[in-house]
Amino acid sequence: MDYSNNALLTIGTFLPLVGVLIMMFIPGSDERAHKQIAIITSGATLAVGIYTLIQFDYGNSATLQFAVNEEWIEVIKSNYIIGLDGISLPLYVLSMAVTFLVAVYTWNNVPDAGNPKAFLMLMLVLQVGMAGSFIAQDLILFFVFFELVLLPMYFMIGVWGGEDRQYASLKFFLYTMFGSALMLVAFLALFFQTGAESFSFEHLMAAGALIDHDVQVWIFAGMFIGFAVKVPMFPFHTWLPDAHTQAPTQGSVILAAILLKLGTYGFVRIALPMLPQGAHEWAPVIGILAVIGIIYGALGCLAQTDMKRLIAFSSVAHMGFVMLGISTLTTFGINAALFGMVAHGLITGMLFFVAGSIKHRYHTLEIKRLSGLLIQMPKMGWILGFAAMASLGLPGLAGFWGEFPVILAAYSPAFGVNEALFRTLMVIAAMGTVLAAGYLLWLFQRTAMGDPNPEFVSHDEPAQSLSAAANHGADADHHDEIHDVTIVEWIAWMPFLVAIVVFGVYPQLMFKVMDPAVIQLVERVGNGIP
Amino acid sequence: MNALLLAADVNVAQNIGFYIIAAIMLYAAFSVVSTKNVVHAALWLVVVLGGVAAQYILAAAEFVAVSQVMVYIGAVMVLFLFGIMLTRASIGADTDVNNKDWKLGIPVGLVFFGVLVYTVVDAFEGTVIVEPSAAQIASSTTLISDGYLGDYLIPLIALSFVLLAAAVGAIVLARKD
Amino acid sequence: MLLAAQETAAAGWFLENAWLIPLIPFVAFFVILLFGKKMPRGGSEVGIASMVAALVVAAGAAYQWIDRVDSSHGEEVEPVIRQWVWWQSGGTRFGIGEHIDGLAIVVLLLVAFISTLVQIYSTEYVKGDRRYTHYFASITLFSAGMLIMVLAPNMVQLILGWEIMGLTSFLLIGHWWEEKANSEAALKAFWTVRVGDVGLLVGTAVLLGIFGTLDIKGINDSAAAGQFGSHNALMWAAIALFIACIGKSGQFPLHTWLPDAMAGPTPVSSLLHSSTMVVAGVYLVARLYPVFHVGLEINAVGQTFNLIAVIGGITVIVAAALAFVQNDIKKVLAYSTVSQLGYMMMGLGVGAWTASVFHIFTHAFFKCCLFLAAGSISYTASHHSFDMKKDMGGLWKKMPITFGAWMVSTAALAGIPFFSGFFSKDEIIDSAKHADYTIFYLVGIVGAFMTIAYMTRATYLVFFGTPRGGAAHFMGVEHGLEHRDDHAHETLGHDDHSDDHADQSDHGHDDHPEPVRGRPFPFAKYDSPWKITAPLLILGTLAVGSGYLNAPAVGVHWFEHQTESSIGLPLAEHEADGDNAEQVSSEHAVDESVGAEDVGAAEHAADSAIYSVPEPPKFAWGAAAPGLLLVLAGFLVSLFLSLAVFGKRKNVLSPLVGITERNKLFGAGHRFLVNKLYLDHLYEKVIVHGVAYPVSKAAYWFNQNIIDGVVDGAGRSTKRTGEWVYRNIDQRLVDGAVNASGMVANESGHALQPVQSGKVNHYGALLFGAAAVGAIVLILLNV
Amino acid sequence: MYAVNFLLLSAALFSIGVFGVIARRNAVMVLMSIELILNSVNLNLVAFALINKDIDGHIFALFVIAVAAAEVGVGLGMVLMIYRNRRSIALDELSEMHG
Repeated sequence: MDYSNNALLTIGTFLPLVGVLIMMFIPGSDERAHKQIAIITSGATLAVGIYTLIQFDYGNSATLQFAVNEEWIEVIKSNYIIGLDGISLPLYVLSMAVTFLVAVYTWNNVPDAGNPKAFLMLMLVLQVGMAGSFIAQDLILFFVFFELVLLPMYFMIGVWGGEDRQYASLKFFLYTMFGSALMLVAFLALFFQTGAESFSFEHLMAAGALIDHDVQVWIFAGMFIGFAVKVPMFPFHTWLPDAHTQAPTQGSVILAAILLKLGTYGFVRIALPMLPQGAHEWAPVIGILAVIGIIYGALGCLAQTDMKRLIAFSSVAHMGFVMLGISTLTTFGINAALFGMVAHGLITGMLFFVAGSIKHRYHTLEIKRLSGLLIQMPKMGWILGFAAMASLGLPGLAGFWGEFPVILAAYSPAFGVNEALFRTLMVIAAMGTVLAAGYLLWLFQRTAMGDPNPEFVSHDEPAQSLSAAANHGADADHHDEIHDVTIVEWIAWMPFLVAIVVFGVYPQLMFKVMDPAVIQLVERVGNGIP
Repeated sequence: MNALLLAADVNVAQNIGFYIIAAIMLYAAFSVVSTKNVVHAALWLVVVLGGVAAQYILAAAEFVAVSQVMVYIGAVMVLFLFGIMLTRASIGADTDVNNKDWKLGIPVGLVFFGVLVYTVVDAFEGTVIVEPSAAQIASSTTLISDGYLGDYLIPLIALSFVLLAAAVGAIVLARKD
Repeated sequence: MLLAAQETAAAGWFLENAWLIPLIPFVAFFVILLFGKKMPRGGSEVGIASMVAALVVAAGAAYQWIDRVDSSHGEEVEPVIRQWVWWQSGGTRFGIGEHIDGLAIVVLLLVAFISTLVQIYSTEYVKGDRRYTHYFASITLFSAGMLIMVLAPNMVQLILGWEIMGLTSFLLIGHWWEEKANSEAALKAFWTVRVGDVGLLVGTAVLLGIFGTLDIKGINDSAAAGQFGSHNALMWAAIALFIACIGKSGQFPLHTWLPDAMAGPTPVSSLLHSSTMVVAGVYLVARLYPVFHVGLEINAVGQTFNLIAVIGGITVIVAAALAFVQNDIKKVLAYSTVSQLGYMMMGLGVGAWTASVFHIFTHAFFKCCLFLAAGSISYTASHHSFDMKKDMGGLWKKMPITFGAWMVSTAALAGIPFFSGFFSKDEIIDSAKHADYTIFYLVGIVGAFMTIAYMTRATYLVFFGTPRGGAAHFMGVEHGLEHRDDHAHETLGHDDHSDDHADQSDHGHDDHPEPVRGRPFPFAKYDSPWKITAPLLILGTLAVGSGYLNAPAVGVHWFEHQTESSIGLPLAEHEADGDNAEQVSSEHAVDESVGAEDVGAAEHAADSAIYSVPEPPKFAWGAAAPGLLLVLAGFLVSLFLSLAVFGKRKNVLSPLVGITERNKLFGAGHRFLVNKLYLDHLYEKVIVHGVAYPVSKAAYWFNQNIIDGVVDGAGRSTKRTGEWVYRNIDQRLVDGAVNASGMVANESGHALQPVQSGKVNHYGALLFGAAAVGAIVLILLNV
Repeated sequence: MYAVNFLLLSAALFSIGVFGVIARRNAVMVLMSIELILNSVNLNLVAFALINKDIDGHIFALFVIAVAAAEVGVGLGMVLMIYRNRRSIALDELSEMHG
């Protein structure tokens, strides 16, 4: 492989630490300065990311670019190998964009616990971990970044979360730690089984396929649990609703947009190509669990009374589609899974933003108590409707491209995986889209349509009035918090909205980048299966 | 003395020496954990430590043996005695020197011993130690110093920091403010 | 980047650039959404302009297509296909672009034209609406979606357009979402259609699996040539896709959403839920006809029924029966739409491709016209009410344009000769008989009987008899008898009374301030404003005229000639036995209107091809006679029924006057008039209360409680299942397991608390004990 | 000479030390027991050095001696402080770590 030892990725990944260092020396009382620094740092990181986008050689997206290979921990034969290809590029840049936009959103939406200094510092550290995970090409390096993500998120939930934050954060932490432990064991087993020569992906992909079939299956099992907890797949998903519900808005957005993708990315990048036979054996299991997740998540959504929890459950369903795509082992499925990861990040991130802003205004997310958002906050209401539509997989918006090709792929899974099973799964998954429409539109109907709840209508205006209740400036009670989308929110959300439309209308933008890399990956898996 | 002991034909003597010393050590060790008098316990400990030093010599590790004598018997024991003095332990026998449920230690110790014996016998049964030559023994000190200033230099420095920290810490703890 | 080198040379600018047709309204949608509110006319001008532009391009394309067909001299006419890369996977690229042929041209023109008219109509109808701009944005987006679907060169683009239509249907049905009933109707429509869409997704996946491509042309060609792996797979693909059509086109048993969808504004009903969107399912079947034809073995020897025909036939009868008991004028029309869609499906199911597509075409005009007329009535005469029994009656005198358009369209719908519906519907019925689908022939003529029956009833209730409720008010004002100062006055007078709208609030969606109304045409000064009546005039004209594009009765086969290349299968004489074949072949010899070369070519193609559809039967009055007689019978029965049932109630004289007039007009015998009370008694007590009433009531009950109940129940039980699963499985079992482990840890923590004594010795004991145990375990493991 | 000799002796010393740690009440005596354990370890290290003909065992033994010295220093310092504060060095009276 050609290691150009280009510093671009290293800069892009570690730049947020510069901001963290600067913030460390500024007293916490100067909140404005902290917000500014966080925005500037994450903005600069994003700029580097965009520069990376420009410099990326799209004709050659199957090979690693900007690759670096430096000695790191020689004792355990782990090197600092990083690189970017078509699979990781979208996620890498997405993580930067999301962090930047979340930082912008924080400008006047600091969670209740206060202390933006610590909050933003954690967020920047989180960004390092996320970006690093997507560029790492060495198992140990990957693991370090993967785990680096855990702590900031733990604190974000545990300190700035809702009433039940302690429980939620601990559950999140322990659950993921449990997964990581098994994952690490699997990594080490892989390392030793391949002759303990190197942790680099390249080596392991070449050597991993030669491991004995049964051993592959066992190692895959370890990785499966590790990644599946992160995804999260049914039945390892129970940490997610709690974590999402309790997390501050920013935490939820990052969690949904990027963190969950680490698990699926791990499957695509590590588990599949390194253990082709293991993947082959496990594919039906993954497929079944994924489809159970789709239906189950949807049913869970239907039962929710809390908006944020509903969105969290919908993540289970959507990630089910992603995993179903991966389990087909086809280019269609994996492409769609990768697309679905980005799309789900954008859409669910957007939904969490909206939920956060609603909570900020109404101090509740009880679906029963919310009503008539379209009257009180027409723009917010329509954004919710838009995101709901995108989430249920309407063609022309990004979500569709994460679901539809999966269904196409499931009709004919690759490498002799049980066809009858996957066709059944395909039909059930397609039914999942109906349920998705069900819970999302039902949510929209109950919260956005109808007349506003009298509880939240100003006294000077009769509750049954249908004229737009936008003018609340006059009265000084708590209802004047109910205003439509603010400037800061627009700035933070607009890129999400635009991206959802742009990727939905012209998906080739992303498919073109991913496809060659995915083809190579599937070939590699195919070669490893006798 | 070394040369005498290391001669092949005095292996028996060496064995006899080992067993005698070992017996003394074990008796002393039991006394350490069973006597009711703190000062006596400390003194029995000196016997054990001395025995260990002797065993070192039998095992062809004189440098370690010398260090053992200097550090343990010379320094540590003095510390212990000072400690006993400063905490005003009675010089005579104490009534309740053991815990209420000290008997717990017996099964634990026995189980431990059993496990260790099994493991050791399982692993090393029949292994005969080839006695090192005189030259090897002579050069062992050199090798130790090479090791310290070569491969183990960084741990050595780290250890010196530990010692320094311990010294400072002990002073801080023991100061009367 | 062009997907592949496609043959587009010399097809003409409009055909090559037909992709502009959907793009223009699509762009207009964003313009309206972003800037509409700031425009002087709230964005409606952009919508109308975009539709006119699309119409111009579509018309150009149609012109060039006709040219293309005419210059082909009987050879196979290739569709014009252009695709640009849209997405790719596994190296395979999928396109977005255009696939334009006769079928696409027909529907394109239809959609662009009707959308234009409806948008013009809407500028008056929803004037002053709080979400005027949203309304026009949505309806423009709808047109874009439909056009995208119609032009689709591959399944993915088709799905794109299909779902955009679903979205806009949701938005427009729920346009007045402040009322729960409206938003629920919108949700119901979306969900029901979405249930069908499962079939669309699955069917598409199966098609990709079978053919390895999603291009419609590729699929059709391979299916027609028999190049598919197993027939079974193709059958499943066809069934799955047809489920989508059932949902979208309101076929039995998923039709229940369509009547509920009438909660939307009337122009929306007329555009989406009668003339264009709901035919998308029929269009899909027509578009992929080889798949359905081969997959479901339509026209196979000895086949007496198939899925499409059965579903279509049931829909025809059930919906027509339901239309009979509606009091809401829009619901009558909605069930009528469902019934007519059933005709189209049934036609496709018996191999009458041309007739069905032609029925899409004619039905769009007259049904849209009927809805717009209903809107006109509610807008002007009945205080925004759609209740025929409470707020209408006797309106024919005051609303000549609306009345005329309604009557013409009703005649077309009923299939009265020389109106457009006759040519299309009769051909469907005729084809069913011709292709030996006797059951469906009977269904067809019984459906025709019912159609005219319910339409006569509705017409009577709306335009004749005594004015009631809102209509009485409206009529009364004309005579100068009462209430000069209220809303009805304002409806007529042109002076401003915009300050008093208090009386409107009881009608739900029109709580917003009523705008100043536009002016009506001078020759019908009490009728609706011209923006409403002008579309009615145009559509009414087309309800008569459009039929003559393909009127076998008068020897016109022009439409068939233009579209036959879109079938995807060659035409062939159906190998019927007995009299039928003889009759047909003799007609063949007589009728020279189809060129001898065409017949030869078709027969030649039929010899070489594996699959083929039967050529449309030759028209004969004799064959049409039973149907026509039933239509007449239906009219008479229903007329007297209506007179008897509805006319009697108001007073003794008016029904008598009314009956004599009608009977003179249509030259019916006086005997019925004399025996009016007998008939009244007979029909009302025996037929209505004894048979028709219970049956249709039962059907309606079945519909509302069983089918709809199943739909609602499915929703409710799904939700309950969700709750149950969440409560019991998620929270108890899965989460419970997690929490249990926590609890075990906690409990054992309590149990072990004494161990945690804080005494160093205990810790030591534990430490070493545990180490020892651990060592033992290790030893045991290694032994 | 058998390797087992040294190892068994060291095992015995270790177990005695363990017993002492558990049984003793006086903090100083617990420290002494710990010294016993450490010495048994050292004896093991030296024996292994002899068996394997490798000088590293000696080096580690010396490390352990050094660390043990430090440990005793700090440990006794702590005992002194505890004594000053509580006038007792009986371990079972110290239960601030009570869970």
